[in-house]
Formats: sequence, C-alpha cells, structure tokens
Amino acid sequence: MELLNAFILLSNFVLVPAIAYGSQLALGALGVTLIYGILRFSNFAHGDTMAFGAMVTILFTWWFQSMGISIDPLPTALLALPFGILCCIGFVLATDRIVYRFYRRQKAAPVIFLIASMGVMFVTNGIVRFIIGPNDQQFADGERFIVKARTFKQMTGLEEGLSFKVSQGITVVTAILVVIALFWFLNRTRTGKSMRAYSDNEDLALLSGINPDKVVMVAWIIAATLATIAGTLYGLDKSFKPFTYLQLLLPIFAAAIVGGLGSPIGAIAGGFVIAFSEIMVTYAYKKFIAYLVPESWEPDTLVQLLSTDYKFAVSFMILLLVLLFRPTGIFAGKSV
Amino acid sequence: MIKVENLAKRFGGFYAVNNASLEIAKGSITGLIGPNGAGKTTLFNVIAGVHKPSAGRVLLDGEDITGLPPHSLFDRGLLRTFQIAHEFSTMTVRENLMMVPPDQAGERLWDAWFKPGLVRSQEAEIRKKADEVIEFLEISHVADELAGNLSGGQKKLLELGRTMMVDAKIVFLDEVGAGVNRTLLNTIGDAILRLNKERGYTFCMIEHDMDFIGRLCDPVIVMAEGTVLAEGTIDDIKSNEQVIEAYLGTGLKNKPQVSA
Amino acid sequence: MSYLSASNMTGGYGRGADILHDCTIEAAEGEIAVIVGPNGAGKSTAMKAVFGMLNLRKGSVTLDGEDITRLTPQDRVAKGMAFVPQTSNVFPSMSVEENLEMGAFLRRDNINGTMEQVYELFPILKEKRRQNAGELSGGQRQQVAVGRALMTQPKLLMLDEPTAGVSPIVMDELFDRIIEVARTGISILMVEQNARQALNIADKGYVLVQGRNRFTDTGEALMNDPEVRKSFLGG
Amino acid sequence: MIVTLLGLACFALLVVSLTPRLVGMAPLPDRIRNVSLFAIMALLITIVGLIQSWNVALALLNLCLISSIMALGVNIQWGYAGLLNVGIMGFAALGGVAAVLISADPVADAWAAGALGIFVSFILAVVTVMAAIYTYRNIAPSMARNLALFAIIVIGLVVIRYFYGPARDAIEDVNPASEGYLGGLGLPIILAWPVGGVFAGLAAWVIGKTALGLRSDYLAIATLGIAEIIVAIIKHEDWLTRGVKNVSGLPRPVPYEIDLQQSQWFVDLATRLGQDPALSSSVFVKLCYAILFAIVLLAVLWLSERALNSPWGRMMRAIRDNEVSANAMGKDVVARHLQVFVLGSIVVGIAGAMLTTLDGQLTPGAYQPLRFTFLIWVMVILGGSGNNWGAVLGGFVVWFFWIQAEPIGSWLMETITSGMAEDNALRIHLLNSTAHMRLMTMGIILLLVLRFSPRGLIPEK
Amino acid sequence: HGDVKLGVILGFTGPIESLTPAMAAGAEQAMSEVSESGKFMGGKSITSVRADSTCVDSAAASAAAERLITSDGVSGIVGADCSGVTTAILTNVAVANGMVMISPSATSPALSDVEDNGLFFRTSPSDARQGQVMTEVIMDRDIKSVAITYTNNDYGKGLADAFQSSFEAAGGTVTISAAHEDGKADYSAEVGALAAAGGDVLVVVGYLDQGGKGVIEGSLDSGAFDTFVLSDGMVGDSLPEAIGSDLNGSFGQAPGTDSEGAAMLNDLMADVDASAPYVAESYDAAALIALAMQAADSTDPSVYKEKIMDVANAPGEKIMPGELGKALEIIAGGGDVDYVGGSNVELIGAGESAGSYREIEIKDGALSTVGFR
Ligand SMILES: Nc1ncnc2c1ncn2[C@@H]1O[C@H](COP(=O)(O)OP(=O)(O)OP(=O)(O)O)[C@@H](O)[C@H]1O
Ligand SMILES: Nc1ncnc2c1ncn2[C@@H]1O[C@H](COP(=O)(O)OP(=O)(O)OP(=O)(O)O)[C@@H](O)[C@H]1O
Ligand SMILES: [Mg+2]
Ligand SMILES: [Mg+2]
Repeated sequence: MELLNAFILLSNFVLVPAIAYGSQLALGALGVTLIYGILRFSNFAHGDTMAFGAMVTILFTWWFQSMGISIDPLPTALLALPFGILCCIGFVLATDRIVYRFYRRQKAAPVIFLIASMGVMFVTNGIVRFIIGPNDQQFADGERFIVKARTFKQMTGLEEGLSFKVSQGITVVTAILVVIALFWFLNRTRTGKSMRAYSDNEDLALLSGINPDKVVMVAWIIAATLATIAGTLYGLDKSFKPFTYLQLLLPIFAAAIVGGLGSPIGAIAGGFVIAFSEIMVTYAYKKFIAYLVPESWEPDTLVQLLSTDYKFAVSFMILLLVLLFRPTGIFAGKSV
Repeated sequence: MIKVENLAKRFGGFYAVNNASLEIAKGSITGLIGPNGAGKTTLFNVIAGVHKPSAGRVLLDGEDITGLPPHSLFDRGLLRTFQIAHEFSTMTVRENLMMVPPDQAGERLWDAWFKPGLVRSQEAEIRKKADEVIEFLEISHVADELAGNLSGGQKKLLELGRTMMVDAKIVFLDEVGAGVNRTLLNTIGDAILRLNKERGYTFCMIEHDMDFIGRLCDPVIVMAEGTVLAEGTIDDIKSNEQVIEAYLGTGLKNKPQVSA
Repeated sequence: MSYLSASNMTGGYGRGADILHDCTIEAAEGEIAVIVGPNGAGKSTAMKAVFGMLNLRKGSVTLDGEDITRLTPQDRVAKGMAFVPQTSNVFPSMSVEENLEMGAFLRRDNINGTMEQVYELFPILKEKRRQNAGELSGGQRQQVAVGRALMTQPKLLMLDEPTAGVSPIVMDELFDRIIEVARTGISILMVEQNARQALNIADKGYVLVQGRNRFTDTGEALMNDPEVRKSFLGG
Repeated sequence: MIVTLLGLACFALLVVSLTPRLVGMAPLPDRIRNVSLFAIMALLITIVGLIQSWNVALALLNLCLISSIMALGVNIQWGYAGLLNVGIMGFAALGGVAAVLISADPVADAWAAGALGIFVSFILAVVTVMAAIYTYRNIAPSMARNLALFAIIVIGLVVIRYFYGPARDAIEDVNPASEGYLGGLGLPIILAWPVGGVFAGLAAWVIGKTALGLRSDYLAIATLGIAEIIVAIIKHEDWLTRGVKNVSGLPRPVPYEIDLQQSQWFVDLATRLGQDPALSSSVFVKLCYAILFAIVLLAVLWLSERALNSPWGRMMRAIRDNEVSANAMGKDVVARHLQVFVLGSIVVGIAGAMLTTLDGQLTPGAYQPLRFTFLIWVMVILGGSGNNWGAVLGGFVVWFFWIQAEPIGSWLMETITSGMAEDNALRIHLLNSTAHMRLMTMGIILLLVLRFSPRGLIPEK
Repeated sequence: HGDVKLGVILGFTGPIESLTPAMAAGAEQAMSEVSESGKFMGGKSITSVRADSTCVDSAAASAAAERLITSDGVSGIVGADCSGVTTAILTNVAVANGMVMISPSATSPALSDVEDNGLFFRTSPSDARQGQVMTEVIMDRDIKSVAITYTNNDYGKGLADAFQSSFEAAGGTVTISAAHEDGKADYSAEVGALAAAGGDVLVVVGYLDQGGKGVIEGSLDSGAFDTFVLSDGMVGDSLPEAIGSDLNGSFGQAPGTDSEGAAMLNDLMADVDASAPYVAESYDAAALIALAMQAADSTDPSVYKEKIMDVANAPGEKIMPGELGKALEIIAGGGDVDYVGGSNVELIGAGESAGSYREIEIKDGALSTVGFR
C-alpha cells in the first residue's frame, strides 16, 4: 500500500507532468528540427508561429462557441484546429515568399537565415499582439480531466491522488502519432526522401529532378501544421499568452538540440530529457521517501537536489552533459 | 622513418583498417595502392591524427606518435594532402598558401599588435615563397581568385602546393593525381623526385594511375580489405596474381568501337 | 544534326569574366564524346553550361533538335539528360540505396531492375547499400555518383571525370559499361583526365584550352596527334 | 515632425547602402560608402539632439558605444572564428557582478558574519574540483575510477554545504531589506571594467575548455544554457550581489548632476554659455561618460583591426573556413578557438561592466536573452560580421532603432489612424497596441536591411 | 502655457505587458477627468505621453524617461512599474532633471530610503507592510503552516522574505519558499516541490496572469493545494474568472479601504477592469500629481513636489475617484483636500502609501471583500 502510494505520488507530481510537458516540448521541437533538417537553419520564429497558429485557432474557437457548436467532451478548439492550421500555413508561406526565398536564391549562410528569422519573430510577435492583445486568453472548454486527483482518491481509497488532464492526454497521443508520421514520411515516402536529399545537397537534388520550390513549400506546410497543433495544445493545457510562446522557444530549442537537430525521434527524446530533468532534479523527495522507509527514518529536510530557482539551469546542465558525450545530440543530429 | 604496427580502425562494426603493419623507409617514395575502400585513406587519416586508431601504434623515427593531433604532427614535419580537396574556399589561392608556414610572428597576437615591422618583413618572405609555388603549379592566373572558385583539378594542385610551402620530413599524398591533367602530372612527378633527391623528403602516395606509380615509387605497398596484401617493386606487384585479381584487372572486355 | 548540340557557348559564373569562349560541343545518338584539356580549361564549366547551370551570354543548346537554351536544369532532367558533377556528387547523409533512388526520382516505373544492374556493375555498392554515402571511400563515392546517373535511364549521360579516384579494375568496368550503354543508343558526354583510356573508347574528342575548342577530332585521331599527346595527354 | 525627420534619415541610411544595387549601378567604392554610413549615423544622432534633446541624443550615444563594444566582442568570436556564442548575456552579467564587487561599499557586519565560511567553502570547492580532475586524469578508466570520482564529489558537496549554508544564511540575515550581502571593495568603479573582463574571460576559459568541441547550433545552445546558469546563480545567491533584490546606487566614475548644479564653477560655466545649469549638468555628465566609453571603444577597435589584418586574422579565417584542413596545416585549432572565445568574452565582460556602471545598479532580472544576446547578434549580423567597423556600425544602428522604434512606431500608428473617427473601435484598438509597434518596427528594419544588404551594412572584405 | 503633459512610463512590452494597459488606462482616466473638469489651473488640460519601461531593461527605460523629460517636456511622471527600472530611472534621469515620479507599483522596501531629493513617491505600500498584514490575515484563520511561492523578482522575493520573517515571528512555519519565474512554459517542477513540502495553504506572491496563476492551476490540477493566499499582485477579477469555482475559499489582501473608492473607480472606467492589480494606484498617482500642481499653482516639479504630501493626507475634505473636479475647485478656493482615491492613499515616511489593506476572499467564483486592515 505504501509502495503504491509512493508510486502514485511520484506519478502525480513527476511522471505525468513530465510526460505531458515533454510531449509539449517535443511537438514544438519537431517543427524546429524539421526546418533545421530540411532548410538548414534554426528558426527562431517558430515560437511565434505557434502563437500565431494558436491565435487563429482561438478566434475560430470563440466563433464556434458563440454559435454553440461543440464536440463535448473534447475541447471545441480541436474542431477549430484545421482552420488555424490553414491560416498558419498561409502565413508561413507568405513569410517564406517575402523573406526567406530571397536568401535561398542568394545561397546565404545559415546564420543569415537565423537572423532573418529573428526579424520574422519580431514582426509576428507584433502581429499577434495587435490582433489578440498581450493578455491571457481563455478558450478551453469541454471536459477538463480524465481523472481528477480527488476522484482518484475516492475511487481507490489511496492516500495520494492522481490527476490526468484531457489536454495532457491529447498532447501525449498527438506527439507520438506525429513523430511516427513524420519519421515515416521522411524516411519512406518519395517526397520525404526528396526533402532529405534537398537538405543534403541542393545542387545535386536539382540534377535529380527534385523541385526545390516544392520541397521548401512542403517543409513549411508541415512546420506550420506542427506549430499550430503544438501552440493550440499548449494553450489548452496552460493558457494562451503571446509572451509565453517566446519563452517557450528556449526549452524547445534545447529539446531539439539535445535530441539531435534534424531527427524527429530526437525531438521526442529531447523533449522528455528536458522535461524530466527539470522536474526530477528539483522535486522534493521528502514525502516520497517517507512512504518507503520506516517512520523513524523519515527525512526532516526536503530532500531536494536543487531549489526550483535552478530548474532552468538544471535542464541546461543536463543538456551540456549530454552534448559533452554526444556532441550532436542523442540521435546524432546534423550540423551546418 | 614511419613504422605502422598492427594498426586497426573500426567504424561501428566494420574494420576499415585491420591489423595493418608496414614501414616507410627514410628517403623513399613509397606507393600505396589498393582497390576502392581498401582502407588507404583511413590509414592515412589514422597516421595523420585525424582518427584515433582502435588498436596498434604508429612510430615516427622511433617516437610513438599514435593519436597525436594533426597540428603536432605537422610540427614534427609530417604533412598530408586530402583526397577530397580541403581548400580554404573563402580565401584566395595565395592566402591559402601563405597561411601554411608555421611559427609566423604575426600569428601571435602580441607581435601582431606591437611588432608590425617584424610581421611585415616575414610576410614579404612568405609571399615570395607562395608566388614561387603558384608559378610552379601553373596557376598564376588564378592566384588572387577565391580557392572555392577553382576547378576540381586546380584544387588538387593547391593541396599539393601547400605541402611545398614548408620543409617537411615526410609527405603523405592522397591521390594528388586524380583529376590532374596528365601532362601537368608528369611535371609534378618530376618535382616530387626533385624534392626527394635534393631536399631528402620522404613521400608516401596513394594513387590509382599505375604509370605514375611506376615512374616514381619504390617500393609499392598494396592494401586490400584493411590489411597489407603485398609489397615490392612495381614489377613484382604488376605480376602478382592476387593484385591483378583484386585491383588491376585485365583491361576492357568490350572492344572499343572503332568508328569508320 | 547531332542529338546534343551546344554551339558557340560563351559565358561565365555570375558577373565574373567569361570562361567559355565560343565553345562548341556535340554528341550524336549512341556516340561517346570525350572532352579533355588542362586543369581550369573550362571543361566542367562547359558541362554545366550544357546542363543549364550557367547563364550563357551567347550560344545555344539543342537536344534532339529542340532548343533547350532557356530551360532550367530540372526541365532538362525531365527531357532525359543526366549529369554527374565532378565534386559533391552524392547525398552524403543518405544511404547508398537512397542515393540511387534519388537518381530515379522522376521515373514512375519500377526501378528495381536498374538498381540491380547498378549493383552488378559496382558490387561494392550492394554491400554498402545501407551505409551513408558520406562514409564511403573516395572511389566508392564516385561509383555511387555514376550509379545515381545511370538510375535516371537517360537519353544523354554527362559524366564529369567519372573515373577520378577509382581503381583500375573499376575503371575498366566502368568504361566497359559506358560502351554498352552507348550501344543502346544513348549519347555520352564525358570529361576525362584519364585521357588516353577515355579517348580510346571515344567516338569523338574535344580538346578545350582556356574555354576554346582547340582540337576536335575522332578519339583515335587525337590519340595519334603528337602535339595533343605531348601537351594534353602526358606524352 | 520629429519622426518624419527620423524616418527620412533612416530611409537615407537604406538608400545609401542600397541604391546602387537597385539601379544596377556598380556599388559605391567601399570607403565612401562606409564613411557615409557612419556620417549618416552621426547625423541621425545629431537630428535627435536638435529635435528631441541633447540629453536624449547623448543617452543614445552612450548606449550605442557600449553596444558597439559588445558587438565587437561577439564579432571576434563569430566573425573571426565562426564560434556561435549565444551566451553573451552571461558574460555581460559577469561584468555587472564585477561592477558591484569592486565598487559597492563593503558590508562590515556581513563580512564578520559569514565571509570566513564563504571563503572556506570556496577553497574546498577548488580542492574538490582539483581532486576530481586529478583522479580523472591519473587513474585508468574503470569502475573504480568512477566510484572514486563519485565519492570525491559527494564528500566535497557535503563538506562544502556544511560551511557554506550557515555562512550564507548569516550574511543574508544582515539587514536583508537593503543589504544582506557581502558588499564590494569600495574601489573606484572604473576598475570594475578590466575586472569584469577578467571575470568573463575566466568563465569563458572554463566553458571553452569543456564546450568548444561542439559545433554550430550545438555550441550555441550550450553557451545559451551556460548563460542561463550564470544568471540563475546571480539571481539566487543573495549573499553575493543581493540576487533579484538588486544592488542600486553604485558609485559613478563621473560627477553627479546635483553636485554640478550646486558647484559654482559649473553654474558659472553654464551661464557663460547661456545654458540652463540643470539641463547642461546632465549633458555634461553624459559627455563625460561618452568620452570614457569612446576611449574603450577606440582601444578595442584598434586592437581588433590590427589583429584581424595580420597573419593572425588570416589564420583565424582559415580555421573558420575549414578546421580539419587548418589543423592539418599545423594550426592548433582547439587552442585558437579557446583564445578567441576568451578574448571575445573579455570584451563583452568589459562592456557589461560599463553598462552596469552607466545604469548605476545591477538588476539580475534584466539579463534576458532577447535584450542581451539576440539584440547583440542582430547588431553583428546587420552591421556585417567579420568586419570590425561593421560590428561597430551595427551596434549604433540597432541600438538607435531599438530606442527610436518606439516613437517611430507611435507616429506610424497615429498617421495610419488619423483618418478614422475618434471613437472608431479599430482606431482605439490600434492606438492601444502602439507599444507593440516597437518590436515590429525593429523587425521590419532588420528585415529590410538584411534584404538589401544580406552580408550586412559593411560586409567582410 | 497650454497643455500640461504627464509621462506614463510602464512596461508595455516585456514580462508584465498584460498588466500595464489597464494601469495606463487608469492613469489616463484621472488625467481626462482633470482636463474635462475645466478647473485645472485655469482651464488647462492634461495629456498623457506613454513610454515603455520594458519592466526589465534599465537602459531602455532610462532612455525612454530621458525622452519623456527632455524631449516631450513632461511635467511629472506616473511610473515606473517594476522596482528595478524605477530605481534606474529615478537615480539616472529623474533626480538629475528634478522630475517628480509617482510609482503605482514599485513596492521594494529599498525604495523607502533611496536618495531622491524629495522627488519620488509611490501610491503602493512597501512590501514590509504587506508581509505583516498577510501574516495577520492567515493567523486569524488559524493556519499555522504554509508553503510560499514567489515570482523571482525584487517584488516577489522582497515580499516573500518580509512575510516569512513576520509569519515565523508570529509562530507559524514555512515549509518551503520556492521561486517561480514569470512567463515560463511550465510550472510542474515548482508545484511538485511545493506539494512535497506540504503546508495547509499555499501563499502565492506574484502576478495574477503570470507564473502565479500557472502555479495555482498546476496545484489545483494535481490536487497539491486547495486554498491559496494571494498577494496584491494576484488580486483581480480575472483570476477567479479564469480558474473558476476551484478557487473558492482562497483569500488574500490588496491595498484598499473600507471606503467605496475601488468600486467607484470601477464604475468610472467603462471598459477597463479597475480591480486588476495597480489600476487604482495608477489612477491615484496621476490624480495626486494634478492636485499637487493645482495646490502649488505651478507645473514645475521642484515646486509642486512639496505639495504632494499635503493633498494626499489629512486635514481636508476626502476625495474619492470621480471627484477630482471637486477637489480642484476646493484647492483653487484655498481649501484643503485629503485625497483618498481608489486605493485609500495615505502617504507616510518619504512619500509612500501607508498601506491600508482590504482582506478579500473568493466566494462563488468572485472576489469579495471581507474586511479591512
Ligand atoms: N566514417 C566512416 N564510417 C563508416 N565507414 C567508413 C567511414 N569512413 C570510411 N569507411 C569505410 O572504410 C572503408 C575504407 O575507406 P577508405 O576511404 O580508407 O578507402 P580507400 O582505400 O581510401 O579507397 P579509395 O581508393 O576509394 O579512396 C570503406 O569501405 C568505407 O566505406
Ligand atoms: N563557381 C565559380 N566561380 C568563379 N569561377 C569559377 C567557378 N568555378 C570555376 N571557376 C573558374 O573557371 C575556370 C574553369 O573551371 P572549370 O571547373 O571549368 O575547369 P576544368 O576544365 O573542369 O578543370 P579541371 O580539370 O581542373 O576540373 C577556372 O579558372 C576556375 O577558376
Ligand atoms: Mg581514399
Ligand atoms: Mg573540372
């Protein structure tokens, strides 16, 4: 019983949140990793693209809500998602046309793309705030929990509760599906392979009859889709505020890089590494240990490896360690 | 001069070099041939410190140099060229050559800042030397061109040129001839002979052009599947059944169509 | 009129000086044409010009009588041209097999047969087909590059120094194969520094010097021309 | 009006760099183009002085100078050697820490309470690290070694905590609302500039020793992470610099306006020049700063130019171009990378200390990647990476617009909405969103310049 | 002659960008009220000039303030918001130029004795005071063990420290005091650590749409805590609106009085939520400047700075939000006013709010005031 309690405790405060957060990061990191893998630059605008996609989805959600359309118990936002994706694709393709295409023709260095993406980031940033404002926005509806901590306690009679949110469930499932799909797409389909070929050697891809414009377009379409999905799911789970999406960029990049840039599987792995290290290293194990050991042994300190102030630092520390042993990430990513 | 003892290099589960032992005598021009993928370039890379060996060791004049980084080997007089040209593509041809000489005063920040006179006089010398090399390789007209814009063959020449900028003890040439015009290659061959005779350079060269090997090299070492298959004079090698089967082949099966 | 006819090509890279001057190159159906010349003469440039990777200031390229001077390289691939560049001619982080598949990117039919043929020609590639091309030896890479072009099943095959770095036995195989390919009616345009072997199998040879046609004749004739031998074929 | 002129001027900036390209003319000779770019920059600042005020112009100039120095530091790392350091924030923060540790007044009670404990734990930390390194180096890789390492680290941590914890608490309990830290040495703050450089350089050395094996974006995220760690430490270790509670009121290397306003000689001088003493006192103070900063900038610039145009610079370019090959040509790539990494960081550290000096306070919360890392990168790339003059110009241009984007943005908004009715909902919405025009304007300017001058305003030769 | 300009320097971009529009609206509400009354210094009107403090970047904030003062020619400044930039602007720009600043939200105790030449005021109380009030509020409910989470800046850390020491002095225990960074993606780690440490309630010192809200949501979701004690930055209608009934029973305190000032302000401001943090304080800051100018009959900061304490404190007629016109009239007539405003302004010491607090509790998903301290 005690053992079970300990396990539930750990699940509730460490495993479930870490898995959910890890999947969120992974979804974001997938977009970053894809653009890096195909177009060979770190896209700093990705966080704001997520915000843009999520914003459009929210606007549609509100509209649906006002018309009374819903898919209870699932959130209405899922219904609005395709529209958000479409608009986001349009937006991203427009930025490519206006901004990136020029540098591609110039065969500019990756760092130029990177800085240009910062420009796009600034502008997108502004656009999103113009349209929806800098405030917190609520748009979640439908059932909120799959299991709620209190209900769980009542159901099982255990001392500890376990909660699992609908949004967490959707995120985890989506992340896994998307990774599989992307992996399959890049490694098995003709278009996917041609995209990898393009990223490897652009000139030779041309000589093989691969249409570079199409490759680039497909890459952006996928990236925009991923960004909208990630942004919306994140907003459903937490809340939508443009500023957080900028902040999200850092852990997302950390995840993409620790997993190995360009590798979809790496993005998932990286997301989990970052999420788990953040949560596990700063967790206070006092209660957990108390369940496991005889009463007299109970620790009187918190048994916290590091204070939560260092949570970000910890995840980066782990990232550094990983990179020291695997300089291009866990799944041996690319580097330009 | 160079002694390679039971060297092995593994990539994943695959042994690119497998228990290879060989010796390069001082003052010789040793040829290294073998089928594609025999492990020749890998062997060079291990000797030159690019890869760490999985087993075995390398001796230079009796000193164990296994695993030393490339720049330390350079300082010991061991130079190499790359099979796939590694030019500095954003620098001009002349700069590519001028950066080679070691111990330039101007490469130390202190001197660069506060001893401009010394730096300038050294630069003049190095520049002269570079111009000589450029002249010799017949690439004067592209001396100020970015090296990245050179033709494939010109890049290989530049590879070779860099080794001529310093006094080396031993030079490893990885297919300098591939892609180089045969007439120019003959001139290069003459230069190699001259450097060998007059300045006492030792050479070890990988090459697939048997005429070229035949003209310069003695002895010739044949590698296959990571190990040394045979060693001897060019004539020995040419008549070695194993070598013929693995490497030399017996000529064209199809008779060339002779047009009317 | 030859199958491929690139006439009076004049042009260079970007805004730089002209590298080709009035350069003309032709290859008839089923014919092997070989370009030789000193380093930096403009051989690779001429190939790129034929393939549309260079803005020509003058001259035109026709394929099978059709003027393709304005077409993009991609469109030329669709017209049945295939090209193996001299450098960076593989996809380094894709496996050997994927490299070959990319060669057949525009083909809609079953490519397994062609792939088998390529493996037959270069047995080592079959062994290494799951390995990334970037991890191959120089000569093996060269084989992948040629294999990729063969996968296209082109009508015109253009090879820039296909034998650079390959062992004698593979070179012989390669030339054998090229002769076979040509016999099926495919035109071959090839730059070679292993010039004597190449001219040996060539129907037609071009000697380019400083971007201009210096000599043009049958392969055999060029081989036997003492001046050509001395200045360009290494005696 | 103000903004119209500003707008015109920035348009001129674009025009000079772009027109030749647009009309297909041969580009202007480099020298003329570069000089006129700097001239336009000077003109822009002058215009601000004339139509806004000289105080605003000089305040801008001072930060432009500091920004340029930071940009030079990054340029040394990226432009010369291709090292993607995205941890600028951390090095700048270390410079800021130096400013506090050098110039703040010592807190005697805190010293008495815990300095010894901190000192002991510092020594212990050094000993632990040395022991760990010694073990790592001198015992062959084995399970035993790993165990020994683990034991050393764990024992070290426990012992350190034993001394450190009480000492920290004792220090932080000394008058926490305004002190609660050890304070500094009470020395002139200008000393903090070189010391800030040394702090940053030492940190860079340690980081470089471990992380420089990484390439491109991997190095970037590693340095980014390290910077986050540095800032986290500064935010958390209150005994050192009061953490997020900030240290304010740092002494200045220049006079205070109030003192000037009260000193006879200055008032006389001002009246003789026909100026208001209050206004001219702050102009005077800013001028003093500007002169100090300009001296540092010129010194760094001179050294950088010298180095870049010498064989050292050629060697660095070669390494950046192709490491494998440079290594085979006898250049010790690892050592050189470490060298530039440390040098660049020193420069950033100096600039960081200067910035804290100018602010007069250390605010750890202010160290945000957007401001201290990305913005500096924008300066370097937009100015022209690999070119020292470019980096300097980039520092000026970007900081100028970072500040002026706000008035430009609100002017734009007003112009756009001027045609609409007072109570038009869209108009109100737009006007309320004016603040966001700042990032957007910044982004648009960045994209425009990059578009027409992809290698930066003053490209590498 | 002509209009009087007041600067409003707040972090319109950056970490608290979502709070500042309402704050600025509050300040501008007071300005337009003054202008429309027609009684301000013989019919002058006040216009607002906004500038961005970014909340974190001292350099940019100083530059913006420099612009306000020396270029736009403002006669007084409402701002800044975050304590760090406020100190920077004050010492680098305001003091040098002799400009009056009234901050609605900088609560750092260090600002109490900063060298300001009598130019700096704040309508928000120092954190030291709130720490005591919070202790009383909690102790009165017989809660003896709390966990604290605070936003990692000078406001959060300062208040958390002040509260902790006063709470422990009163005999309570603090199980953990853990920082959270605002605007971060995820707060599971913080929630986990807080939950493990335990405690009867969770004291949340932060901002209601930032990390503070994130931690509360995380705690509710995982069942770590049911009841929360909210600091002033957390008190506003949008929090219960966003979280819903789960928040019922949570309580806290915010500056305010038993006067109906806050409610009146809410009625005044049509489309802005006047209960959001620091809106009333912003309104009051602007109002104080206007009244002091009127009292000194001068827009020169060095003159009217002397009058600020006078108009803010007794003796005199009490002035509520919406009554600025009346106040101006009284002053013009030589009378005295005691400005109360939206946050029950009472300036003490060197010019900071004495800090009367209203104790709030969340009932039925809405804020309700249950007492005053
Ligand atoms: N990084 C690597 N990873 C995996 N396998 C490798 C790697 N580098 C080389 N190999 C393999 O090692 C073998 C030897 O390669 P190497 O380049 O030494 O051949 P080589 O003798 O120089 O051939 P060539 O004459 O074609 O240049 C090849 O089969 C190659 O596939
Ligand atoms: N991308 C480029 N930009 C500018 N100039 C170039 C470029 N590529 C080649 N050149 C120049 O064009 C000339 C011809 O080059 P090309 O590659 O055609 O020679 P090549 O005949 O193929 O020589 P090789 O036998 O050495 O391959 C050379 O002088 C070279 O410097
Ligand atoms: Mg090789
Ligand atoms: Mg060529």
